[in-house]
Amino acid sequence: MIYAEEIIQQRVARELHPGTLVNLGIGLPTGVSRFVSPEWGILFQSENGIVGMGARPPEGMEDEDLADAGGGFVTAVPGSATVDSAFSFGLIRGGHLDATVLGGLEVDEAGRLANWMVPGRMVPGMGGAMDLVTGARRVIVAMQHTAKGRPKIVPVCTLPITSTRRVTMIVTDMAVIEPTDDGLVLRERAPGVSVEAILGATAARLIVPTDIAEMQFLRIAV
Amino acid sequence: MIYAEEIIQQRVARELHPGTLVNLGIGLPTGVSRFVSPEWGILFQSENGIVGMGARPPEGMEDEDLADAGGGFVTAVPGSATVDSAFSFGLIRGGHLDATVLGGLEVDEAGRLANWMVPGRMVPGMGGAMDLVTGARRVIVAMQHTAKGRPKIVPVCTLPITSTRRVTMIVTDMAVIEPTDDGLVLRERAPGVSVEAILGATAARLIVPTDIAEMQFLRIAV
Amino acid sequence: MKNAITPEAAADLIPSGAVVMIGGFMGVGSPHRLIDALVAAGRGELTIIANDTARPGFGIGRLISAGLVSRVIASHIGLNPDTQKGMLSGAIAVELVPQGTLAERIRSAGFGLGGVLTKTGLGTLAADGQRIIEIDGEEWLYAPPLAADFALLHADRADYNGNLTYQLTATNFNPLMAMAAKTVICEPREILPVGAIPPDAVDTPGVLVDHLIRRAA
Amino acid sequence: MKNAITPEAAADLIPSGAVVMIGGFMGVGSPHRLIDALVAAGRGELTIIANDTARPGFGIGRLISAGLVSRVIASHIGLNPDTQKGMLSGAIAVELVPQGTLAERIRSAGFGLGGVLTKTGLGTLAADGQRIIEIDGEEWLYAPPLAADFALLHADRADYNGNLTYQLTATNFNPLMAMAAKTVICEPREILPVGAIPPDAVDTPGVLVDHLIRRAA
Repeated sequence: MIYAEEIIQQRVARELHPGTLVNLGIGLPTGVSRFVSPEWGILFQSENGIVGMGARPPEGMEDEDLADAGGGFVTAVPGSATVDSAFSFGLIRGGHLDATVLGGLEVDEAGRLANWMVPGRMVPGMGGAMDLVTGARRVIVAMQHTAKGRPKIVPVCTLPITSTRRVTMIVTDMAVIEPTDDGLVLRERAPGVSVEAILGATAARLIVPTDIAEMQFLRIAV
Repeated sequence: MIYAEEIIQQRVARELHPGTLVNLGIGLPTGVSRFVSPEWGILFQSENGIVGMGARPPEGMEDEDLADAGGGFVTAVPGSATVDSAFSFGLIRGGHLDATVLGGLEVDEAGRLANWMVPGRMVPGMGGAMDLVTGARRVIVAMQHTAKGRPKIVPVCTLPITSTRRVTMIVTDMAVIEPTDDGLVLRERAPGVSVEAILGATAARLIVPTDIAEMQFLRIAV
Repeated sequence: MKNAITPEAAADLIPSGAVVMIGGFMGVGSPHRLIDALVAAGRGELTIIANDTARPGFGIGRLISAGLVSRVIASHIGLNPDTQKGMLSGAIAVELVPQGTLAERIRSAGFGLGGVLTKTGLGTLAADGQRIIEIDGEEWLYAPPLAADFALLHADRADYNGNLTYQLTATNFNPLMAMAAKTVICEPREILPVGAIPPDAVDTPGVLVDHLIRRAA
Repeated sequence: MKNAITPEAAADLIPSGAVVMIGGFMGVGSPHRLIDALVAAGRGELTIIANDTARPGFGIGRLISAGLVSRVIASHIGLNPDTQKGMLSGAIAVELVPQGTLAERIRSAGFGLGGVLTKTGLGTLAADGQRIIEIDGEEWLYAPPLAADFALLHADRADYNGNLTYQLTATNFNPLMAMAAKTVICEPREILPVGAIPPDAVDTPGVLVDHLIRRAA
């Protein structure tokens, strides 16, 4: 499982553009930052109000006024900036955020993401997710390919969607998939994973080009 | 003329409430601050972005980053705050400004102010005037009763109005007039000015109660 | 100049049934002493407008756990099972609003604007029963201004004019709520003499603040 | 990290016919060296979005006096007779917008919102030809977002990340315009090493800024 998460995180890291602003969702997406070199000059936004969020501080150096969107302690990198909630979402909605990386419960053939509620069971609220999916220049979904063996990439979302917008890319522990006008296109397979295995774990129709490259990773020390 | 202005300014000063935020328009209204005691704890807003504007600085102590809405140098009182233009008008439009004191070209029987343009001749733009008249809790018009002998208080504004809103009070060198549901009510006359003189200098219909008090002034050293 | 009052005196100002905005994000930047006083005062049937309801027994979660809240307008309640339970059982009416829309709705009320036009939530459950306004052939979701009777804020520093400064991510909704409530009560970490906070450092001008809470004894 | 360029190099980026926002209020908080370089470059047919056009020969007034401006969107032109003459003669198309509405229109574009709903200007000439939207029986004047190709800003301090701070009333429209233009060019008084401006002091995060102007030699 940890290996699966690392595959996803490492592959997503490659998608981030040097010198841009990126928002990583709580959970699996947060770990993407482990595979991002400081040299790339990427600034991480946390929607609760910081541009330039850093790693968790060493024990004893936490500050009660500096947390991420999950309420966990973080640090601020040199050259960071703090903003209020309206400004933070101005950055998101106004297209100033190059990419958001979010977890997903389902993605469907139209590239629509569902990640904020399971009716009658789990109603956490959308938090910043709807703004992020609507406003970021690129939306990257980072999730396990299946949940308890059930495909999460489905013909049509059965859960309430987060936005009608088509996400930019889906990165799972099995594959990289790109939603297009024609539907979901399989772009890459994880190391050692066959196209057949991907098709078997996907409920949605996948367009499969002739050559499916294996995911490549950057060599970043963790 | 200077005496006339002082009458207006002194009388307007009495209308300001201690501990509130007040915006004074450029020109005659600016001079109201001369008759306001620091002890009242009134903060002056200048819509270009300061809450707590102070007097003109002594020669040689001007700062090119600190000016009023006319571009003239000012100071900042202790406990002042600077804000951007959106915030400044949030204060105005959001009802956080207790009073605005503005000059006028005309006021009519509906209590509507015209003070931002003379078509074909003077088109300065409304600047902040429309927001101020629309948003301030109280709008006080401070102006000469006539212009070159022509009444400025008229049945219906001939010039483009600044807002459909009824202003709170009109203070001139001759009178204090209050717009009401029934029309313009004469409330006070300037020292030595008769009700007949006021009626003669006013084109609008004035409601004249039996007792018209003379304007009272506070004794503030200038 | 503003007198600094105790949290208890501030809680006494707030009646049962009040609509109360509370600053903070998962308790970071929330006025914890004020919340404690409000719990102690036992005012009920409160409507709480806030980003979230923190965790059970922490921050706004203390009001939820005490059963004093009948309605919540927030963007996220996922880390407070008590709020979720209250929502599913019907004990608490919960209106979930996308976080950026919530921020703009509060700002809109405080800035005297007529509401928010956003793409966020179009075509989702968040648009259910909401008005869609078409402008030049494009659809926008309309969200109305959101005001309150009281705003309970945290700040880092204040002066006795009521000027406030916030620190790092403890800023969040505090400056927006300072504009949007009839009565604004702030609990700063410290209160400085007037003039000690330079004008450019002030985040919320003191004219917006009605009451400051005294420092802890 | 951003390289600091000369005003001349910045002016070279701006073609004739561009839509250009310029910060400042009667020249206070305007990027004067950038304006001078733009005048020297002689780019014409510019649309200028700004609070005002300052005075003849000063700030934005220099662009007007040089005949380089064909369109102005501003709240006030009263202290620049050249702009007024241009407007009355038809040489310059002038759109006058109430100052608070102008600020919100720019913010609206930069914040990804669909426009502004305001009471300001209702029933006046400012509402001529504008859309009125009724909400719960109340009328609001709709004003569309206002974006630009370029924003030319002044700041007090910058760091090499592009983080900006403004000082006193030189703030005005600068932080709003920093959000609302495709290319943002800022002329700070000084440029500090990254890390020298604390996060709470930053008014405009550097991610919004494309180019910094080098300090004067």
